[in-house]
Amino acid sequence: MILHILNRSPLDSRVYRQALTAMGPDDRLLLIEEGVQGALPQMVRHFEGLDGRLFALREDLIARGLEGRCADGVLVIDVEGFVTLTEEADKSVSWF
Amino acid sequence: MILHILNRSPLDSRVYRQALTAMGPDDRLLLIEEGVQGALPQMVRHFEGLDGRLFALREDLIARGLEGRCADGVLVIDVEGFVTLTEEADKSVSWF
Amino acid sequence: MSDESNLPSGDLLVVLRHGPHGSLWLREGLEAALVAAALGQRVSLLFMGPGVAALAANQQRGPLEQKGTLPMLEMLPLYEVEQLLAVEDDLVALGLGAECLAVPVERVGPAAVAALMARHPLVLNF
Amino acid sequence: MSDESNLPSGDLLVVLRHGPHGSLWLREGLEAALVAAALGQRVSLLFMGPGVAALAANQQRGPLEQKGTLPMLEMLPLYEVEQLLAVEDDLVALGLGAECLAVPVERVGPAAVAALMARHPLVLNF
Amino acid sequence: MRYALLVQGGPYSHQATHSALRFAEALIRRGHHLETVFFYHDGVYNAARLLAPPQDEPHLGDAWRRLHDEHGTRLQVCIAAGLRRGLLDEREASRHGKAGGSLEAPFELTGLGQLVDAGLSHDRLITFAP
Amino acid sequence: MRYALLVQGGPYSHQATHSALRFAEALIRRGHHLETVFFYHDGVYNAARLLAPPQDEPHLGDAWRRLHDEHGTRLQVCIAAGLRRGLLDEREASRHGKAGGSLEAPFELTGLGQLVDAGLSHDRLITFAP
Repeated sequence: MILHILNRSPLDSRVYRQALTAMGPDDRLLLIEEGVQGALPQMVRHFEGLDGRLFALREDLIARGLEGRCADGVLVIDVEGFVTLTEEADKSVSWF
Repeated sequence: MILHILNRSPLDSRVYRQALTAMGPDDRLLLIEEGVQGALPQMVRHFEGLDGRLFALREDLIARGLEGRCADGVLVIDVEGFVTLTEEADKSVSWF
Repeated sequence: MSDESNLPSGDLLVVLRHGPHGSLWLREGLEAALVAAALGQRVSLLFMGPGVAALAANQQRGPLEQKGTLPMLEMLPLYEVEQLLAVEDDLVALGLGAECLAVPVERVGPAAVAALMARHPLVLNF
Repeated sequence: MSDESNLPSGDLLVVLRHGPHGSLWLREGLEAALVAAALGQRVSLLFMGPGVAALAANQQRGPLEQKGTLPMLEMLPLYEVEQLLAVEDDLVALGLGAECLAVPVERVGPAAVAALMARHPLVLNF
Repeated sequence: MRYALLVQGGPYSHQATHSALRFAEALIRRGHHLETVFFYHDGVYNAARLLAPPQDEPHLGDAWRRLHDEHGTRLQVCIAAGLRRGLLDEREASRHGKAGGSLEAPFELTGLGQLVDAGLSHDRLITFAP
Repeated sequence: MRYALLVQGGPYSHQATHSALRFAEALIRRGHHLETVFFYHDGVYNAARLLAPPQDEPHLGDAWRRLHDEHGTRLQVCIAAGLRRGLLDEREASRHGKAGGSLEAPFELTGLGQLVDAGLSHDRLITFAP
């Protein structure tokens, strides 16, 4: 299982499509930095089919005033949870 | 008349949509750097409606091996032509 | 939403297209706007794309406790930068209704963007 | 196009997602691949997105006469980097048929990308 | 016409600097004046004293200095953007208790006001960004 | 576990550095070892000797140095990426006929082989990019 990390907003970047192409059926996707915009209800359609495998970093949501506004089904984790995700994955791949 | 300058490929960036939104009916769009990928026949549909106002920089096409492969209707200019476009426009706006 | 005839004109339009914390684009764009205003220029600010996120209420400190850009937004009126505009479609895309905004902003349709570009002799894109 | 069972495995997958001349991403990614190969690692290269443009024939010198990345591609076989793959959809998007390519490359479907990620213990994205 | 360029990309990392220099040469060939180049955002890295590109790459710092020497182009580096990225002249370095600067003449540290001024007083301002 | 970080973004310009430092602190809190941070692409600018951010901003260079001092983390800067961006230690600077360096210990100039080695020999490599 691979942890994919995405730091771009789907509003101005198509890189999220590269990440989705690269994901295997058990892989996980973590949204960080500008990428957390993708966790909002209006944007999450870009990540269809990732139920239970789509994460967003709490600290980056808080800094942007977006905490508590994520779509249902997005798993919000803090930076300790980010470390845990890297422990559980065989490796990580960053998309930027 | 404003000269808009775009240096991103539509393959991985949505910034071209910002540029299109910002263009008035007489404004021109010049594709440079990675942006020249947008001048290819397979990509030019992103720039519909810019007939006679869509330019691509010859030197950047040549460097990438893409000269002679632009879609019909894209006006290919060299860097002197780029200067001329800035002379003719009231101002320029860069999109990146 | 304002129609085009109500749009501001001015000396300088600063376009902010990047959100807070992710990069310096937003901060450095705001610094340019504040300096221009301090020099007596009439400055309009347009938030578009991910940049509309700069307007969100409840922004907090960054990953290493940086203070972010919200304090700069709150200083804008002191510098007489009062023309804050944001692209409606992008606000909607991020779910930013009026109740979610930290500062008052004029919501404009896409057609207003080109009109704003035309009404300012200098446009700086960040 | 190869089916998944023919895909290479190796020590390192270098993913090149940026075109030539526009930035250093492509060059610095290729440098990493060459160094790893020189150290005896088995390296696979995957071109995707705008990065497939790196494969175009007839590339010339850059805006200030820089030599570009094509000479580096041509050096790959000397370092025994022989696994060059590119995403078919992105080649098609840039109109890069086999006759337009500077070096031979294995065209792979989107499903192969995930398989390649899984088959290499280390993946570096550029 | 009187031109100003705004360079926002670091040298080599992105084509912005190459494109700006190529455009600078072309506008001068066409008889215009390149009065000011303003370095902002990562563009300030262009002023680094120790740039040491490989021999087969153009030396971008020297290319800017040549524009200054031959055409009197002012090379203005935003001081705020420079400080936070480690670009200080001798005077700023010693003000921060450090020996030696990382930026030398003809590059000059200056305020953002100069960018606004160039944008409004020159005939054209063209931006090259990463 | 033994972790390596690959930092590809310049300080301040992008959140990459802030994110990497935050992640570094968290992994150490969880009992892991951060053995290596490798700076590549614009990440090499993190090693600039003269970074002088405003007082209310974190000093990112000092934050890296603290990781080295307290946890023995190696701070490796790609020499090729550094040279073309003006980041040289004293020795490289004098080899290029310049006085003084722009990079100091505990940052060390090293080859790309160290990145490959860290990627393959450590348990985890996490990339933070602009």
